[in-house]
Amino acid sequence: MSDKSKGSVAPDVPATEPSFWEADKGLASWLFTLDHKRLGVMYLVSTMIFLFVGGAAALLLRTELLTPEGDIFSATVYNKLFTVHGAVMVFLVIIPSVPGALGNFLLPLMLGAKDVAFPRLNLLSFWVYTLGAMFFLYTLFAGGLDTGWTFYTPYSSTTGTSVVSATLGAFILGFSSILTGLNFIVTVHKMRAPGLTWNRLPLFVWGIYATAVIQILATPVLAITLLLITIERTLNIGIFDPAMGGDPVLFQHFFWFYSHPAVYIMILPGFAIESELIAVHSRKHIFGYKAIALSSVAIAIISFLVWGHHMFVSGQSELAGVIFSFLTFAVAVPTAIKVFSWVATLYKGSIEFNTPMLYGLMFIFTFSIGGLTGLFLGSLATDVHLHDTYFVVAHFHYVMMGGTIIAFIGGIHHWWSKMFGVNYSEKAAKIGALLVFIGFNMTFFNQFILGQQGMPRRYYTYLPQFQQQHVLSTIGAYILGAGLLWTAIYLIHSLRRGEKATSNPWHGVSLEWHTQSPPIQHNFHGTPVVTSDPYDFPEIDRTGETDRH
Amino acid sequence: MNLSTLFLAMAPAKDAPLPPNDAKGGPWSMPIQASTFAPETDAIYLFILVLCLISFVGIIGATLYFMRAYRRRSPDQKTSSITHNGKVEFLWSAIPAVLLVVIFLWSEVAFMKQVVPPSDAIDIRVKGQKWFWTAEYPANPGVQLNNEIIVPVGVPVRVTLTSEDVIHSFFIPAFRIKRDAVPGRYTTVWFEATRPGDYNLFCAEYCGDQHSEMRGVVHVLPLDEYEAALEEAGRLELEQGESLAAFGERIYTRKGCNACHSTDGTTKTGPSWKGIYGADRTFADGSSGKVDDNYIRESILEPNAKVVAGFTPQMPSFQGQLNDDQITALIEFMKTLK
Amino acid sequence: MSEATAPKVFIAGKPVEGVHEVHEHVSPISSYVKVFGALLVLTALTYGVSYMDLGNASLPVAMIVAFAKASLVCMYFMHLKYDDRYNVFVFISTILFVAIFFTFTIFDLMQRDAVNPEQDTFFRANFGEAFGFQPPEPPEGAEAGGHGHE
Amino acid sequence: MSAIATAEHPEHLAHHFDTLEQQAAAAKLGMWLFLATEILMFSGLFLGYFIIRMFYPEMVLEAHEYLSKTAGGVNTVVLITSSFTMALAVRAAQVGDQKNLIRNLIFTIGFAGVFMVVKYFEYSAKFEHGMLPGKFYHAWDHGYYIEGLPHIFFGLYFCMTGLHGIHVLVGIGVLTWILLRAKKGEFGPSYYTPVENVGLYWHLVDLVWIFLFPLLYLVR
Repeated sequence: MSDKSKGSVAPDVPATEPSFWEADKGLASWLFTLDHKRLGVMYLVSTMIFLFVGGAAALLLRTELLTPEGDIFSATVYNKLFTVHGAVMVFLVIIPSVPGALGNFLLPLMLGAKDVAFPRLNLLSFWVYTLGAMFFLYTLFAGGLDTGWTFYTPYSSTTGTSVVSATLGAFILGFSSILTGLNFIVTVHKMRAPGLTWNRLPLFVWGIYATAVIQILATPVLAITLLLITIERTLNIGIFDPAMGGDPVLFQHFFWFYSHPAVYIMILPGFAIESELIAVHSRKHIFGYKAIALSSVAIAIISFLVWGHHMFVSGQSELAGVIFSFLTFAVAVPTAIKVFSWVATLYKGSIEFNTPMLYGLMFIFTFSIGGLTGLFLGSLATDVHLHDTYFVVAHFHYVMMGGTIIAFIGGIHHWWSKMFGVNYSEKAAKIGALLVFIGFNMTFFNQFILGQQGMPRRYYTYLPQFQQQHVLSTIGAYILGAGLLWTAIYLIHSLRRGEKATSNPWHGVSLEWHTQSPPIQHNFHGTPVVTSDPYDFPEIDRTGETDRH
Repeated sequence: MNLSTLFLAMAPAKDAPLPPNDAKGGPWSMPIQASTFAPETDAIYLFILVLCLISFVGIIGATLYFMRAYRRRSPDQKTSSITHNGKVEFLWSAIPAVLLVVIFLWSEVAFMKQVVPPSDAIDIRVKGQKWFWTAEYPANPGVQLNNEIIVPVGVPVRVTLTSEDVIHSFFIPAFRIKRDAVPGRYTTVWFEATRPGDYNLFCAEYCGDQHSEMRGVVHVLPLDEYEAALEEAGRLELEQGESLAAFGERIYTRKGCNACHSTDGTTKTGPSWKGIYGADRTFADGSSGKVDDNYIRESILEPNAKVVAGFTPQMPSFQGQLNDDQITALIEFMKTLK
Repeated sequence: MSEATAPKVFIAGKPVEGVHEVHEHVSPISSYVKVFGALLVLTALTYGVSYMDLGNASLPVAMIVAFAKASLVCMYFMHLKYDDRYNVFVFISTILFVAIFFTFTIFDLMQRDAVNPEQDTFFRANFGEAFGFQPPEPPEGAEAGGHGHE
Repeated sequence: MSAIATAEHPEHLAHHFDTLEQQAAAAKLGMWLFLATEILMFSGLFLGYFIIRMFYPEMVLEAHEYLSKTAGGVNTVVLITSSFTMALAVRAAQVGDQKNLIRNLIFTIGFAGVFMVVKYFEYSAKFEHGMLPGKFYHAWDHGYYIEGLPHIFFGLYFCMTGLHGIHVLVGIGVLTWILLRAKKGEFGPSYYTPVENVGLYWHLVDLVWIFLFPLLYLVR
């Protein structure tokens, strides 16, 4: 139930005091900062750099796939490229990006706290992330890795490429994820501002909290799995490698027990941002606050029960497959509730089509396709035909790229003025949004057709009958690449020549809009007191109060 | 508008016969329905597709309508104070849940049918290996096919899969079946072909360099032609009037040597056979020797004995797969490759 | 801190008086000694039971004793008994998720030959020839598991 | 954290916390979440053990005869005693009894050392008999012929006890750091969180061994 008290849009706080940018200067002040805002910015910059590294690998792959024969690189180089694309995008971009960049920057601001619970652990998390990234770069130079980001044994335990340095890299990145998750759970529990009860938390905080729970409970199993691969390769103890008496399907259980919750680590922050974008830009209370908050936590828990749907045809027993298929449909319900609630939020709102809202609406379009195509892969009979084909590639790109990355770009635009104190140019941003939308759909919608016709994934050469879809998909990939590059250009341009932004351009109500942009080092003067729900906009017409039920 | 012609000009002409095209029904259709499972799998696929289209049109339609109807006309445009609605929220959780259970049940029943093979099925043992399939017929000993499977129409066939090295996946799109060939254990899949013809066989689980080359063809023949074709396929002997080298070339393609050894000088996973006969080679252990009959015979039977420097010991042994005169035919064929 | 006097401090809406104290339960030494003794007894018990030949009941018995010892350590040595309820919830949910991981994986491994009998797991005899790892056959004389020479 | 003690800003209170109790509660919750990740990490190895036990029951039973039960038993008693002294150390910090705090910390480190020494002898015995993990297993050169694939059991044995041993070593390192700070008199009734958190970590290391010992050494 939202509170009766009048929603108070944050008054405009003039940027009088020195912001956290000017608080202290010098490289050391950045490399050893304990300020969650600086760490958030550093995470944002590093994950975006790796987004373009992974994106470049993707463009090379798509260029190779223009023709049925392999003619630009050799098969080994192609395999190493799709492994780079997968590993960089999963471990270095999509898992750390939203919690690391926006989560770090906004969580203390939204809670009215001065910083996260353990600032030094937060800094350690960023340094562990950099160390892990170094291992990945070393793997690139040491001849690359050709096992795919999934490291399936016995291929990963017998191939000649440098698997150990990549597994150690992912092992170290796992700790960065655990430290961030641990920090956020303790911050949300122990450092909320006075008056900020669980029902008044912004849905962004709920989403980041649910993600942190998964990060804590799932990442350690990835740590032991990667450790066991390293030991399997060096000592051949024979737990996964059949040549020494192990069982490769057992590895898949270990791996997917982490990796399916990991895909929810990727999408839940996307939901978290989406709730904020839709509510603030349609000036209306989010529809079904409790339903969205609880479904975030429900998804976090059920995500641990469904990992077997990656292994329906991989030699897993048929009865286990049936159970996993049923539970997979159970996790679809809370996701559907969220999408319906966002659409219902638009009802009788006052929608302004600025760039964050465009990305929010684009998210509803692309994530709906991504989510619905999951049903084909969750149901047993169709998954037998569609597993390991381009249908799966299209499905997870629609959910990861179409879901998290598009919501993340929307979130960056939404809080750009809060982070950097400048406004980006709306006109340029709208062009970027259009390019990204057309490029994305053209790239991946064709791949559904490829998958349905039975083209397997990770193929270096393919049959001529599939070429038409591949050509369209490659053209789409270039448009998407152009759109993202264009977005990066005008955002960086706005840093230098963007005009100064007010502290609350979108007239938000949640706490982060109650301080100047960019915020001061200690976020707030004294502790802010929360009296109302974060979605109590002044435009909400309370005259018809009686019909509230 | 077929863009592929734009690029085909660049690609060199492929000499091998074009692999079968399962998706004759145009770009939007599922592959041909050539097994008893295909109609039901496609029916489930269509059922889910219709449900998804309805809900997708509903979501996007509502979003577009709300975007148009409630766009901001004036800065202080009033918005509704609805925060939640118990009834609506219950409906849009219960209805999807019921539909999902229906999808699950239908799909689960179809899957169980796919998984329990009938007892009277023909048994085929397929072994996946780094980058080619080997099919053996216990009922017809001595028949050994590479990247080819011959099955009769209308008779259930049970395929027992295993793998020699890494995980491969036995995938026939036209039959809608797929099963991983896991090293160290057996997995089974069965099907009953309903239409004679040639269909694609893919490897669907990533297995290394030639993962995309690990393709095969499934020949579905009427019952009466099946036995004869199997016999003929199994027989790999010298034909009357066929030169030893020509017979060697047939073995070169039939036994899958072409997957790793090229004849035009390009090094693939193995050294090229062009100009190999009589040449000197240095081996991985530093020693060197002339490529003569004994070296070729030894490399076929125990490939890891003398591996040419710079190549990985990945060649499987063909012990028991090639008899003596087939090996001599291969040697003759190599002699012709100058 | 810029404020002159110590402000009325709030945490999640509730004013807090003692900014300095830390209210934690301090249990008497005697309770620690009692728990220590119990742990030693249980260790001796599980050690002794292992010599009796319980057959395949020995795993459940060992697990029950281990759980008893573990819960003693958690409740008294780690103060879970007097602690904030959320820490207990974190600990219990961890055990729950470990249980989920175990049950589904072991269920899959036990059901592999339920539908197709020959799908059961088997492993080849020529192990690891790729790594030159060849266990030789035992000579006729030495019975399996003989206590070898140094 | 600057340790200047001002009237309303107690010595060990970080700037972003409001009260010492909020800071202590946050630190303990953080520690429990870290313990959750440790439990989940070890669960992977325990699951590996249960599954190898399912695949090769007779091999596991025969191979684990070669682990010396007495060494395992002694180690269990040593670890439980060190857990006991650790709990006394935390209690001493809570009541501000510096002498007992330092004495118990030294006991705990001592027992941890004994644990590692016993483990050293166990490992060296295994090395001598050639019972090494994975492809290095060559116990048959020393006349031990174990049916099945004993290299898997010894691979798992070395993984589990090795990872646990590393955690004991890290424990010794952290305990020494706490001992040095205790010698400087940093801990008292108002600030003993580091001692308590290290205590929680040490009890977890003991907890893991409580499960490891019966599974590897005792179970028939």
